Amino acid sequence: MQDSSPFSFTIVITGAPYSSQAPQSALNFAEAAIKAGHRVDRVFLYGDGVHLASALASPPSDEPHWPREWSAFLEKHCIAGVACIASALRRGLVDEGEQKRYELSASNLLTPFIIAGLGEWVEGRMASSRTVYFHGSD
Amino acid sequence: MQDSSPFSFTIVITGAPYSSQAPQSALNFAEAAIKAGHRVDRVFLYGDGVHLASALASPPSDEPHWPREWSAFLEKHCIAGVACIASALRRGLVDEGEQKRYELSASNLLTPFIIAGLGEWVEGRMASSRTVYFHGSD
Amino acid sequence: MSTLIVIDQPPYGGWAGREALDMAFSLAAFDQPVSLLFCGAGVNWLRKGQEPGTVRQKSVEKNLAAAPIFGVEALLADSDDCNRYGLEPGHLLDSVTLVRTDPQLFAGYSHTAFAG
Amino acid sequence: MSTLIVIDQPPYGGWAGREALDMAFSLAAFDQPVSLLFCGAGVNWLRKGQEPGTVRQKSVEKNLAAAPIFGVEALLADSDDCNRYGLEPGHLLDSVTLVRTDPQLFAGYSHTAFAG
Amino acid sequence: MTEIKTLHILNKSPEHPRFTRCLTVAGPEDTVLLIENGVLGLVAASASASGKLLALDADLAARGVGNQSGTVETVDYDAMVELTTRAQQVISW
Amino acid sequence: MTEIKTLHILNKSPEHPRFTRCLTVAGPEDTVLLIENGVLGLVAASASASGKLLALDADLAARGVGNQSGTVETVDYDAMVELTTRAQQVISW
Repeated sequence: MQDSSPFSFTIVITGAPYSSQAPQSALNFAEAAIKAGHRVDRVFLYGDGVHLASALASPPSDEPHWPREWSAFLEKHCIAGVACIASALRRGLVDEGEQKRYELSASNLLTPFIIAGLGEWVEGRMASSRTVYFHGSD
Repeated sequence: MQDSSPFSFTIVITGAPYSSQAPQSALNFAEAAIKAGHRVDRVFLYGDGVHLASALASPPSDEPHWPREWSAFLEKHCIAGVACIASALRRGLVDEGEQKRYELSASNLLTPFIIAGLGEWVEGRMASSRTVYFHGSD
Repeated sequence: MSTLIVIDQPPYGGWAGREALDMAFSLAAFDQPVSLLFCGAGVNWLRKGQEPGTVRQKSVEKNLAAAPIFGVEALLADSDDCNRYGLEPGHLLDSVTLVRTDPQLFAGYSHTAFAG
Repeated sequence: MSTLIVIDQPPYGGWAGREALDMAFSLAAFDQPVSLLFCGAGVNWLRKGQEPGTVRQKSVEKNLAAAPIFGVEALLADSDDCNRYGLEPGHLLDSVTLVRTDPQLFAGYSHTAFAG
Repeated sequence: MTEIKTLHILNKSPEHPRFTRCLTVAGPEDTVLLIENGVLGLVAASASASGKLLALDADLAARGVGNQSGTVETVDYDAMVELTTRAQQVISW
Repeated sequence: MTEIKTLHILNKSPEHPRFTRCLTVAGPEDTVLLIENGVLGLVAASASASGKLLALDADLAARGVGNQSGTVETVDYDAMVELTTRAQQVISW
C-alpha cells in the first residue's frame, strides 16, 4: 500500500483552534503519517496557529480539547512542537523565560511546546522530506 | 458641529489585535466619541476579539500595545470592558475564577476587563443609543 | 424593531457561524425579536444530512430545527446562493424561507449584525 | 530549488503579509533562495507613497526596497491584479517584476508557501 | 444635517464576498463608509454605490490610495462618530 | 503509483479568492485535493480543474455534500499522506 521508504514531515499550522479547522486537520494528517511508518520531525506554529500552544484553553467538556490532544500526540511520539516567538509574543503566548524578560504576571505555554524563531521553520524545511501547511479556512 | 444631545455607544470588537485592525479602529472611534461629548457604555469582546483582553501580549516595543492602550482608555473613562465567556474559554483567556474552576496553571485577563456572557451584549444593545461593531478585515 | 443576524461563513471550517447562532439564541432568550439570514457560503449550514461527527463537531441541525421554538422568528436563506451551492428546496432544512438579499430585506430590520 | 512566498492579503488590515515577509527574509538569512509573489489584494503592498504612520504601523517600503540586498531574488507582482487595483508601473516600488500567475510561474519553484 | 437611513461600515477589500454584498444591499438613502482594507475598493465602490460614498482618511493615507482618486469625500474619526449618530442604523460588514 | 507534479491542498470555499487562484494555477499533471471548506466547491472545481480532483471524505460527510455529487473520488487521511509522498511538491492554499 505505502511506498516502502519512510518520509519525514514538518507540519506548519497557521490557523487557531476554535477559529479554524487547521489544528484538527493537521492532527489527523500527522496521525496518519505516523501510522504509515513515516516520521514527523517537527510541528511549527505560526501566526494565529500559536494559540494551539495555550495552556489555558478551556473548551466545553463535550468538545475536543485541541491543545491537549496535540500535546499528548507530541509527547507520545517525541515530536518537537515549536511556536514562532514573534507570533507568540504579539498574541500573548509566553513561556517562563519570556514571562521574566517582559515582567509579565504569568506564563501560559503548554508542554511540550517551546518558543523559538523562524530558523526552526527553515531548518525543518531543509531536514524533512515534506513540509505541509495547514491554514485557516474562510 | 456635533448634534447637541449626547449619544451612548456599545462597541463590539470581534477581530484580534495583531491579526486585524479592529481593536485599533475601535479605539480611535471610541476616543472620538468621548471627545464629542458622547458616552461609551461598554466594550464587548466577541470571537477572536477576546484576545484584546490578554495580560500577556508582548508586542515589540516600537509597536503599539493595543491591550494596554485599551485597558488605560477603559480605566480613564470608567468604561466596562467585557469578554464573552464562551469565546474566551475556548481561546485560552481566563480570569482567576475560571482558573480555579478549570484547575488551570494561571490566569491572563487584563484589568479592567471582566468575563461574562452574551447577556452583557444584549443589555448593551438595549441600553445604548448605538451599537457599533468592529470586525476583522481579510 | 427586529434584529437580523447574518451568517455568510460556511459551517465547520470556522466558528463564526456558531457564534452568530449564539447571538441569535441569546437575543431570543431575552425576548428580543430576531431572525437569521444565511447567505453566501453560509447557506451550507442549512443542508440536510450533515454528519459533523466525522470532524468531531456537534450538529446544529437540531438547534436550527428548534429555532422557532426558541423564539427565533425566521430562518431566511438567499435563494441565489442556495442555487449556486446546488441546494434545492428538498435539500434544505424545513422552516427555511428563501429570500433575495436586497435593500428591501434589510430595511425590514432595525438592527443587522454579523458575528465576525 | 527556490522557494516562492505568496502574499495575497492586503497591507495593514491584517498581519499575514508581514508574517510572509518575515518568512522570506528568514529564508534569505539562511542563504535559501527565495522570491516573493504579490497577487490579489496583496499587490497593494507595492504601492508607492504609503504612509502607515496614520495607522501607527511601520512602513515595509524600505524593507521591500532592500529585499535584493537581503538576498531575496525577486519581487514578483501579478500584472492583472495590479491593473485591477489601478497600479500602473509608475505607482509600483522599483525592482518589481510584473508576471502572470499561471502554472508555468509556479513550476519554476520547488516550494511555494503562504503565511496563513 | 441630512439624516442617513443606514450607515454601512465596510472594512473588507474588494476580493472579499462581503464587499460586493454590502454594495448590493446599500440603497440610495444609505451611506457607505470605507475603512481599513475597504479603501482599496474605492474605484469599484465609486462605480456601483447607489448612495453616498465616504472613505476614512487615515486608512486611505496608510495605503497610499488617497491621491490617486481625488474624487471621494474623506472623513476622520470625529466625522465617523457623527455619521453613526445621524444614521438610523449602522451595519458593520 | 503515478507521480504527481504538484499536490494542491485547497481548504477555502469557492467564495474565497484563493479557491479560483488555486484552480487557475493547477496544471494537468497536478492533483487538487479539496479539504475543509474546500469541499463546498466540488461542483465549481469539477468544472474547471485541468488535473485530477479529489476530496477528503470526512469533510464531505460533515458538510453533507458527499451523496449529491457521486462523481468525485474521495480519499481519507491515510491516502492524503500517501499523496503528499507521491507529489514532487505540496502547496496548501
